[in-house]
Amino acid sequence: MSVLEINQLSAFYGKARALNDISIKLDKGEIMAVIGANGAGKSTLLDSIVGLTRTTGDIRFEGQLLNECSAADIVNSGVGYATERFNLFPYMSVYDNLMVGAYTARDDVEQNLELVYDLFPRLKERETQETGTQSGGERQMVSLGRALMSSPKLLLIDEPTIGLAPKVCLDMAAALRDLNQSTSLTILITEQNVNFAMSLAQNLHVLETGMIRMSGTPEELKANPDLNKAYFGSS
Amino acid sequence: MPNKITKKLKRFACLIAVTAFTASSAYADGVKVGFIGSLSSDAGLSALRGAQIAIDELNAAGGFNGEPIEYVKADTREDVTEGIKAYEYLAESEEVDFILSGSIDDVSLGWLPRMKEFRIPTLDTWTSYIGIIDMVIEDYEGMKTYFMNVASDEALATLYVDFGRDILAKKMGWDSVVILHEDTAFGGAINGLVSELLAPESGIEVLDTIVYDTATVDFSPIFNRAVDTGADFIYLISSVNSQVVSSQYTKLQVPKAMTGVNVAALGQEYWEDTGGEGGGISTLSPVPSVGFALDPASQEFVNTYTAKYGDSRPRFPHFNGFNAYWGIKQAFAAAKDAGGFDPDAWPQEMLKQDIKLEKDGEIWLRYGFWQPGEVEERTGRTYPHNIKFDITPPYDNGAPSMVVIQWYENGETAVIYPPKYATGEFAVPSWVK
Amino acid sequence: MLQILIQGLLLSGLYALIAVGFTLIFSVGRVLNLAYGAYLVIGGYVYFYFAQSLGLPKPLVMAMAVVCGCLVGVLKYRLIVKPLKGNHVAVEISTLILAVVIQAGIVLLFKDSPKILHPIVSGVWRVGGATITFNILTAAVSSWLIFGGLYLFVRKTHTGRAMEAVSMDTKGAVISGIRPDRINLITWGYIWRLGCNCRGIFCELYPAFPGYVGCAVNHCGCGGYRGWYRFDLGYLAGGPYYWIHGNYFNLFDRR
Amino acid sequence: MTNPTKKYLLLWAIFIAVMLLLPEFVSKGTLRTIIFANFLAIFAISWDVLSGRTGYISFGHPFLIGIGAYTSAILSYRFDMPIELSIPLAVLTTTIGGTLFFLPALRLKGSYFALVTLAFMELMYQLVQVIRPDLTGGTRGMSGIETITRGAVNNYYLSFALMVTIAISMWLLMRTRFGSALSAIGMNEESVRGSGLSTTKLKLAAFMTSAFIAGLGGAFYVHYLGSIAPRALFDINFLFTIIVSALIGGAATIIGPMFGALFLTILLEALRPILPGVERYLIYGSIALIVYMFKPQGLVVLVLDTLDKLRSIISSRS
Repeated sequence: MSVLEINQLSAFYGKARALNDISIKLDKGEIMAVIGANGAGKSTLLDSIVGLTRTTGDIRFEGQLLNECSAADIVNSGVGYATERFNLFPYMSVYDNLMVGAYTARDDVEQNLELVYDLFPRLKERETQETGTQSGGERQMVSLGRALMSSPKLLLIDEPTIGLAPKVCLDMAAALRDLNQSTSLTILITEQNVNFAMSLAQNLHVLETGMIRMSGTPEELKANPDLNKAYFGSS
Repeated sequence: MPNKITKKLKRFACLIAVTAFTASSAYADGVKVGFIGSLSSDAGLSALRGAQIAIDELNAAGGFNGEPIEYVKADTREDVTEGIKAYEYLAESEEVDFILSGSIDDVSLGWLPRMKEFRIPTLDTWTSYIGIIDMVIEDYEGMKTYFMNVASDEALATLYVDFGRDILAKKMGWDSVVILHEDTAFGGAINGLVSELLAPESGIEVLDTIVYDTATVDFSPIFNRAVDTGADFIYLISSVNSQVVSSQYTKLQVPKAMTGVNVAALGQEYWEDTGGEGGGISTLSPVPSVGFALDPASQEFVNTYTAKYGDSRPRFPHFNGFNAYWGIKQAFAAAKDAGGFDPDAWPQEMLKQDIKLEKDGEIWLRYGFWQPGEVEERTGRTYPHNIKFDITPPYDNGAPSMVVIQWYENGETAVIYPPKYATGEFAVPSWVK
Repeated sequence: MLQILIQGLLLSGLYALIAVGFTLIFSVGRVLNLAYGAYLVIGGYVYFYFAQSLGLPKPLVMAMAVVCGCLVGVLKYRLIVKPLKGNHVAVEISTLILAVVIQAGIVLLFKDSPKILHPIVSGVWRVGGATITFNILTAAVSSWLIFGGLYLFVRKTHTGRAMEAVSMDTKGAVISGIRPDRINLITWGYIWRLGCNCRGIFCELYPAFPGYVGCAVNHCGCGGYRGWYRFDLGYLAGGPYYWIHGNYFNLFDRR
Repeated sequence: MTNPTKKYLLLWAIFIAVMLLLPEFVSKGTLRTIIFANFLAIFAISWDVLSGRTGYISFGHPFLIGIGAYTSAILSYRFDMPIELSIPLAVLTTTIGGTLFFLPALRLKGSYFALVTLAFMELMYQLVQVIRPDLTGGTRGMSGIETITRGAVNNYYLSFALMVTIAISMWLLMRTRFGSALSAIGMNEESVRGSGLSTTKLKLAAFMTSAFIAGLGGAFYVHYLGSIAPRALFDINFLFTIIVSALIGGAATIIGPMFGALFLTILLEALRPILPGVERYLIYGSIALIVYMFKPQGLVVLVLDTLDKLRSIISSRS
């Protein structure tokens, strides 16, 4: 059974249509990436999955229809979300941020905390620092950590590499791969950084102006001349 | 010739029409009395009800010129603008003939320009601001429909000086005071009068004057400052939220006696409002006040009042309830002599009204008015259209302007000065050594 | 001077507690609650009516004030704040109207003269030139206790943290599985409780007086300025401010 | 001139004609009520120019009205300055003085702005009593200030002329690009800034316009009342009527505040004979609350919606 199945999803801001007829399927343990330029609708897609936009079409999580559920219910049922702008609580410490993440999974706090600190040892060192004063990379870690604190079965990550130094990008990719392998967590990421996405994901979709243009494995896409033109310059 | 006759005829017809018109507007649909004042304050309600009782009695005796007297009320909510609206409502919507006011100072000042415009006979029972009497002196023609049925605030200072000399200085042996007064026009005016007169007339020196904001809720720093001056007693002047300052005096057990002017303590409800924590103070009070022995006529009024209103506050009329009751009686007596509430004729007759209430063969209270030009000897000034008060012993020429009343710690009250009206003794609270 | 220092020190916690109530609503719901003054006033009248007029035991009345405060707060949230959700101006204006309605209601029931509330603990203590009532001491101690409890609640419980989270970043809170609605509801209920609580402790100082409906808003608002977002000692800055405000005009010679 | 503008001008003309004929048909008492409604409408329009349009809620309008009223009152009462001079001076003082005070506040956003302006009102209340009570009259205020004219009818025409002049000027002003820019700030300040306009300058201009009207209204108001006291102006109830008039009628319109002011004033007066006491304010406040909760966009929108519905019902039938 697929973890996430999206059928003919469209999303709207007022009367404007931000997503058009998207269909995606994620299997358990899979890492999938949605790549696209700014404004292609990547964030809207993830927001729609957790019920933050007005949509038509079906979104099923573990077979259950999510469309009518509130964001809190969706998170509670096992969808973790690390947003593009992190949406951290700037005047709270790293620890408190993580603890807010544990709001729906109060029984697993210790276990999840250990997982997060293992994954990002830096967070343990900076446990008491307020996140408002941290660097972009650290905040990304807190954001991921907070999403993990809710014991998710599906993790949505919006542009994990945005604003990160290349070295940190590599660490991040390693951490995510590690996470995926050790816990067989299903992950859906969005990216502009095609290389990063291809190094991580088993399947990719290319999003343009709210529609899926191409889909396939990294190898298939690399072979596609259109994509090469759009994302790797000439060649 | 025929032309001249028609002219004369026309003139005659006009005259008849005009007379008929005035007559119809003044008498045909009876006389209307308007009440202006706060319908949620004890003092406002006292005046409202006092007037109501007087009107009921007048109506029972046949009304005015055979027509029943109508009574309409307009709430000011102690808000200046609402007061103006209320006055306009009474004057132009209800077209009342006479207005009885239970408003406070700034509200009365707010509608006074309207009174001058409409020229409606108006009797104030609560506002005691001497500035309004000054306006009567300066602009008699414009202000002559105004009467003030309570002693103006200048009169009380004088009585206080006498009290200071006789009781505080002579009996208690005190010779220094610290004045605590709220930052209002009232506070400032009384303070000016009292502090000017105390030292020369009673031999009591004013060591310090502390002015506090009316919104003050924590009086401990102020009381401490007062105690630090080393004065023999505290003289308080408070008209706004006076319950607060006197209850804190009790709670803090301030080790100095406190007397002065405390407006809240003038009514019986003071005890309930302070939850019994307001004893041990004395205050100057207009008459009749709590603890004031009543003459038979006023007692009868009180009996009617308590029978009718005894189960809602104020259960016992404040001083202005009496002022309103007698004031209505006087206003109608004057109207009878003047043939109605004509703005020119009525004031002439109102000035002649003089009700002398006697107790045990002595003049006890008096409802009359100072005439224009009549000089009060002690203060050396005139008080036209103000109630005729008497501030010189033996108080046989008018009502006492004020008395001093004492709230004992057990909640009992008595008049303690002047001696003619005294029913009890001046006392300091138990925690003052 | 000694008096001013001691008094200021003792009362800071209390004033801060009042500021916290106002500020919590502002930071969690992003709404200026202009009826906050009314909460304080209602608490006072509940105390006056039940404890002083009817003579019920004071602890019972305090508990009643808390319970009925919670109820009214929740009602208000359900009937006014929630239907206008998303329109902050509308909520602010309706709290303003509500303040006026409550004020009229109080005057209708109790007339307009101030009611003096009895201290919970009576007696005074003189230190040097200063006078301290036992009641202020009690009030100071209990306000610090409540303040401490509130601090622990916000910092150490999931609900408390959620309140803070909603105030800092609503989307962040939502994607952590928090329902801002519910947190808002809890906060409004809590604030009423806090308001009435403060009022109970506060009875030493403030008489119950309808006029305070308006002015308390001013005080609370300015007092809580410092602590909009975080629950920390910043709130305490509201204390001295508040106290100075209450005494500002007396600190100078007004002659 | 476009057709809709012609239609609106016609509506204005009809409105003015009706109002001018009103004294023939209603009692003096009613006229007195409408005079207050006219002044309230002026204050509500003044509030709306700033707050209704830009979304910056001002709780400090009594402060501005107070400056206008007190300046003119003091100049004419204490210094015997003729009204013709004291009113323009008062308007000038309000515009300049108010701007100086509010300038720092305009940098604040949303509720912070509201809070600071509320503090201004409180400040003014205290200052009037403490500073130079020999001029301001302290807590008791001043009484016997020169009035412009006497009698209900004269004052009705005066207040109406003033109100309608202000209303039409504002109506014209709001139809310019300035007006639409202000409304745009109310919807999304960021995007206005993004489009290259200086929002600070726009807000400042809106504020000065607002202060100008408040000062003008305040000065005429005090010469209508003939008296002034701090409690009459710097009071939460006065603030309440101004804001609620604008909002209950319909913010960001001209007819809205006028209609709201008339509605509130007449409602309160209509309740007087039935409920003379404080119950009146309870009912009045509750009605305002319910109406506002039911239709936060205002009564004018409600009326228009109803008309639209009726029209569609009629057209569907025919």
